[in-house]
Amino acid sequence: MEFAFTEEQQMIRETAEQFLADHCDSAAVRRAMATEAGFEPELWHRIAGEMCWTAIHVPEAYGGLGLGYVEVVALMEQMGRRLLCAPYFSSICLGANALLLAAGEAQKERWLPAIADGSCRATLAWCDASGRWDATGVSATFVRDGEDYVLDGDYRYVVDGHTAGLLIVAARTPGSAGTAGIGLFALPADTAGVTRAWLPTMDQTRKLASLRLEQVRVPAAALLDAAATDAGAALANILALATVALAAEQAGGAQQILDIAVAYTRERQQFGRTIASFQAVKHKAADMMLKAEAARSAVYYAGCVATEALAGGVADAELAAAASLAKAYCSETYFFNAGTALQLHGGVGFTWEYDVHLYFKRARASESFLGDAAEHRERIAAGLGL
Amino acid sequence: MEFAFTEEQQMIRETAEQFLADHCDSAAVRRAMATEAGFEPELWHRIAGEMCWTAIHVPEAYGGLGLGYVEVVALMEQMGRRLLCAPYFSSICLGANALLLAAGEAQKERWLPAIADGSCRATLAWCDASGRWDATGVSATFVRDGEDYVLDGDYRYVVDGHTAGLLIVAARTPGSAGTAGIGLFALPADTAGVTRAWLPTMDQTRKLASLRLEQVRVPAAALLDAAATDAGAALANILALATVALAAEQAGGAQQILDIAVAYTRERQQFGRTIASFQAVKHKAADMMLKAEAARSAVYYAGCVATEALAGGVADAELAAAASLAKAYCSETYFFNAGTALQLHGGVGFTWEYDVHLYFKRARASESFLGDAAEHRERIAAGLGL
Amino acid sequence: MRLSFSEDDERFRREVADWLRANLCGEFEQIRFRGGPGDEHMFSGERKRWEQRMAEGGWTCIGWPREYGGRGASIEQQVIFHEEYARAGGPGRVGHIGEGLAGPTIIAFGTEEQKARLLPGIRNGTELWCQGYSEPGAGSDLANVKTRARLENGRWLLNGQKVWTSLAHESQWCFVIARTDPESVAHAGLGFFLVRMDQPGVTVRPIEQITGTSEFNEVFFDDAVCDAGDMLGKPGDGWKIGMALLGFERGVSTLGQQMLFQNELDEVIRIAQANGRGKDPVIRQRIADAWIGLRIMRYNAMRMLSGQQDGSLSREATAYKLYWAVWHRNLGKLAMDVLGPEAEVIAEAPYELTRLQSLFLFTRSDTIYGGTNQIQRNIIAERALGMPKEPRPARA
Amino acid sequence: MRLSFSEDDERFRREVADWLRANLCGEFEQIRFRGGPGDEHMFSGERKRWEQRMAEGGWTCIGWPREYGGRGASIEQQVIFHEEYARAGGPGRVGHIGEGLAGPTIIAFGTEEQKARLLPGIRNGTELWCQGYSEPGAGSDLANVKTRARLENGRWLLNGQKVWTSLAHESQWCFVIARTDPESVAHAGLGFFLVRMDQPGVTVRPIEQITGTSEFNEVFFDDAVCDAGDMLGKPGDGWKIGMALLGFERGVSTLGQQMLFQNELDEVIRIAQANGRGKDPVIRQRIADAWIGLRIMRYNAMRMLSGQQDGSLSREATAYKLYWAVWHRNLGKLAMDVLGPEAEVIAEAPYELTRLQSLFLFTRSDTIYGGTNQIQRNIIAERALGMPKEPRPARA
Repeated sequence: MEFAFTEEQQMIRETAEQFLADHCDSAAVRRAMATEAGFEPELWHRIAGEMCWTAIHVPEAYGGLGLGYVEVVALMEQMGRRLLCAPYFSSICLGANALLLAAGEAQKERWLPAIADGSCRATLAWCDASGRWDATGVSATFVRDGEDYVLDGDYRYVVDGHTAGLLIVAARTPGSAGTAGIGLFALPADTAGVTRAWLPTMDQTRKLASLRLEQVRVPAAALLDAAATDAGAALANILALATVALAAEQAGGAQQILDIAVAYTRERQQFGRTIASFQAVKHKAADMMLKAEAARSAVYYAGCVATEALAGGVADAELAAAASLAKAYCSETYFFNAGTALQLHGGVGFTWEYDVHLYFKRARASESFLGDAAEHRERIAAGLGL
Repeated sequence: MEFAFTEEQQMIRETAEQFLADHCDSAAVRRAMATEAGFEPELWHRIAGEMCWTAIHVPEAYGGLGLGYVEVVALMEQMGRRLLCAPYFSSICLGANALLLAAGEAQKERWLPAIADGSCRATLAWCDASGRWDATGVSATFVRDGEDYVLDGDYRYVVDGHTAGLLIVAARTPGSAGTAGIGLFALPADTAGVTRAWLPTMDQTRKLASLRLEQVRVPAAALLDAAATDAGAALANILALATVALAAEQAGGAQQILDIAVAYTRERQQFGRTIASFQAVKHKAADMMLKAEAARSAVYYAGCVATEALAGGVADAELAAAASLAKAYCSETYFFNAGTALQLHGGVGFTWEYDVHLYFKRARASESFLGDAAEHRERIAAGLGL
Repeated sequence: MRLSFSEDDERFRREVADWLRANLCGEFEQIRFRGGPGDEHMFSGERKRWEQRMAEGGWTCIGWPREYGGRGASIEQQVIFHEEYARAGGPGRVGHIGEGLAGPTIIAFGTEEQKARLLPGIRNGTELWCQGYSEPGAGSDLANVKTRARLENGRWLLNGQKVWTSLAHESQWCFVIARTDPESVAHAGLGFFLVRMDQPGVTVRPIEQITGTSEFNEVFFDDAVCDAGDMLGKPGDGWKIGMALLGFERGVSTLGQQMLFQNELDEVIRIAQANGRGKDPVIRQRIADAWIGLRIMRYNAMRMLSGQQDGSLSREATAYKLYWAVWHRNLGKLAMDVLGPEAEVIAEAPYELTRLQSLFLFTRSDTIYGGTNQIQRNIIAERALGMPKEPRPARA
Repeated sequence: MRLSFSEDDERFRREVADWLRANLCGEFEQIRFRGGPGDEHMFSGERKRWEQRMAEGGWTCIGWPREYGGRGASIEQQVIFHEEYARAGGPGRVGHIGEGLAGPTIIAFGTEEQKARLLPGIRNGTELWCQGYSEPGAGSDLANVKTRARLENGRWLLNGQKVWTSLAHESQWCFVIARTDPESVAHAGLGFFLVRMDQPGVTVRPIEQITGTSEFNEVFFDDAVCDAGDMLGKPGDGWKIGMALLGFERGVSTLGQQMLFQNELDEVIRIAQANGRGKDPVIRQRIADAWIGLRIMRYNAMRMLSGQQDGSLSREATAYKLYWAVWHRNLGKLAMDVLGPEAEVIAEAPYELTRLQSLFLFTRSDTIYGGTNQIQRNIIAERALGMPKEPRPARA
């Protein structure tokens, strides 16, 4: 039992903390979030080329660093603290994971090196306007036509879907339902028949898009073949890994907004004293800290399970439970902390000028994305045999 | 619109407040609750004979005072404040109401005067060990046999079932289900084939019992004939009226335990000051007051609706919604307030000597009795067409 | 105790409803249900014309005494008016600060000359008012007034800054609490000034809010002029008058506000029915809870109003602000959760929010302005429960 | 970062489990799963014998250094021991105050003579300890010590009262914080005394609790004698030693405690499956929430222990008490709600509660003893977040 970061992990974490403090301040976030693409290419190049974050858990055989998911979790936590606007989550925590879990050897060799060096930005599209985050949300279809597959359907809430270069899409055989008959396809975003549109959102720091596939013809090699046309379980695992990363980001945000709120209350004077000396304020902050620390424990645990899962060492159910645990707890924690921080800021928390609202909106968006706390609790209840 | 007590109602309320303060102090409650019967006959005689509370909403034609249910609510609120141990709820809010809503003229004339003068104590038995509080909890059966009915079955959680003189029991025709095929019967508790046993409970201030009916033969006149064998709707209305009364009792308890807690915190010194001056304590008390006041609004409203319902003036659905609204809110409020009061008392709240635990246990018992908050919210959701 | 209204009152209700049906249409159709919180900056021209239409019909200031142009309406009638107004989708009133705050304060504390001069503009919907209460950095500490007023040549000159002033651009008048005695602190030495907005000494700067819109403003006073006759009361009366004014805020409009809440809740329920989330047991619990909370809010308010006939602030009234603010904030969150992932998608780029998104974000201010939840809890504990104030800190 | 234990540790785990399987049976079968919170007064004779059986097997005080009879077990091993102990249904330890509090404190602050004289009795399960910390009326204000100690003829005479002392009847020793300097206030002037319970100057009176049982006691000292050699440290060291002792409370036993929690949660889940409430969506949410909360508690504790190798109290550790106390209290409530109406029915008249009823009632004390939730939040805010203490009140 060694439930603390190793020295190397600690170094990665601290380097990330410093880099983001330097390059991802409020001004940078506000610049990026105001654009349709939602990120600044220069920063992306540094993240990928200089920091190698895009390579972190990609195996060395595919040009990656071959580290574990705990390291991804450590990075996502820091990114969450700074509201990093960059396609890291989409390309690495959705795209790379999809390839790692569902692609065949040739497909991995083809795509992963470019993802690991940041030159290719991938994402995953699966659910339609129903907003069901699991396989039941897949309504796009694929049919075999000679050497090709033909894809049709709509996707919504696709992270960075309008800017990614590589789309990994889930589709199902016509007439199939639930987790059966699912296939995952990797196709360049400029494939004929693909239209995509930015979906402007309340939280401006993560960009969503809608995709439409109309008679999109792809070669047979586009079907991720490790899971082939029975990719329902693989899709669940991919989403579980993404969920763990998202929870880590939430935990980071929950911590940062606590720090921001505490700093503000220590500075702010009212009724002749710093408001941080009021018990009502202190107790709110204490509750925030309790939750932030617990959120961190949850995501580190989930990161450990995810690392083992990527190495093939744990059952799907354990990964799913760890992801749901982390997401349920971190979703409520981040929203609670951001909402409380807004309250502790009083009137200024309600202005565009202060950063609180950026965290508040991100907390809300992240809460429902990939399933809210109630949904994940229900999954856990089912797993407990209830 | 005159949403305040009339002068007469105010007088009833104040008289009750004073009477209970005089005759229902902690020592009296502790004496009564330690007995199997759970009440002291002398006090019951005064309540019925002197105060005429048992007659309050019984029509004058049956020896009552002919007042409204708002008056019952006002009394129940005061009884809840003092944890009155007496079969008032069972005899009046279950028994009398059952007769008022389901009995024929002859049956009312036979039973109500004795209930109104307190010489007869009634109760209602309907649900079995499933603890389902509505008609679906009725599993006892009745069959017609010549001029008689024969009843069989088990009842649980029957308030004062081991001490009441008149049992009103719900049973169903064999094979029926849900709200169909329900009949209500009034039978003296000493009818052959009836066995009853005290069910000792964690909350000692309200006594429950189990009943067993084995081949209990009653004359046809025992069937409450206004609703006859289609008494499902009447049963729902009877239970709604009881629920309103229970909610009023909860609101009273929630108020009283707040008062007790505030008094304690004003007295208690810690860290060199009265703990009532700590913001953490004040804010808890403020939340308790907000809830207690809202609970009161809820039960006064429900009392008005119930008064109209007894006069035939509102739809069943409105009465049901008012009852569910009041019960859902008051259940959570009472438990919150009692739990918070216990916390504010610190160590002494955990002793048998202080009264807090009596409220705390009563709050818990009342919370689940007749359906907890979640159950009543679900009923409301269904009523909203969700 | 009775829930229903008298026959006379019901007649009055029909009169209000009929008038609204006949008038809130045509050019005013577009402003139905608009201009509420989060939407206050919209349609200000149309809403000003609407204010005058209301005045023509005799529907402004109905609770004022007849001698000042009101109807002397009973509390029941005022409640009914606000209910019907909200039910009909009457737009957010640009005149509400004049009608509900400035007017009653002038009636209570003004001279006959001030009443004669200032009340008709409010009554007729021709002069709008805004309020200069909060100051930057003061927050809930209302007595922390730094704006100063000095008397020069028979006129008051005001210097300082107010914040969170809505409708500042639209208003002809602002009432301002300012410090007349520069040596004074806290509640003492304040004056209550009625200041014309259209003058060089007054600058209005919109505050960009969390919604990207700017209902609220900062107002700067740089030697802003206030004629001696436009002070209410005497120097030193400011706190007393200001507190009385806040008292006018509570009251009859609450049931109208609740009708707006009901509209919002109904919309959430409709969405839940339409998108299937209404079958989710957890969402059902929350919707039912919201419904219960709003019904209770109604009876809270009715008790408050029934008990208020004698003018005192009852025990239950102290909790009212906290109650509705928390309820409304929860509704905003519920609206988002009922929408599910679609909650994120805005109406239009770059940042035009949907109505429910505005609700969600705007309701976060409900628990802050007009005294934060924390302040409200202090008030409840101290005033209603008689718990001691926090001990004054020892001087360091 | 890694969740699993080393192979050596797993070997140790098997050793513990094997020993428990071989010994926690026969006469001890009846005390399995007994003697926990709410049940501490039960089977005290059997549990004392069990303590000695443990000692014979070398399973008491395993975290103590070998020189004092311990095993010098690593943190991992201690965690494993507590986990296996709980998993096997090991009864509530009557020796835990000696092993976990008094012993480590004597090791840290005692003279060699004291160690040699006092530690073996703890190690061998022959001498039990209880604690004299809280005083009536002091509550969470631990420094508010009124018990006095005066030196007379080379012996300390203690006078005063302690409260919330569990196992006082069973114990041979009590450690007591008392005021040696009658002029002193708060933290100064206190001494730390080791007092024999079996003497005329000590009276134990059980406190009847909310459960009708009496795990806790009041202890009265009337010229209770404490030999000069039974003081730990010097007069004036009492606060320092007492605080250090409280520090020993946190730590390795937490994972064992969690295993007990897991047993309780499992029981709740079994009931929910059996009585059908497990199909209720709201109950499902709450059970899942409890499950999540307990899993996180485990990783909280593991982080805390992993970070504690250097002995410092980490940031996350300050929140641990609040976290588990609230979790456990919620579990008690959940247990009742899963039982539904049947939750009310007790085991036997007049007032013998079921195990889950005891849990429900007893967990209300979790958020009170050892520092209320309110005190815990102060500690978190001040120590972990660096927020200022409340200003001292000005003297009236």
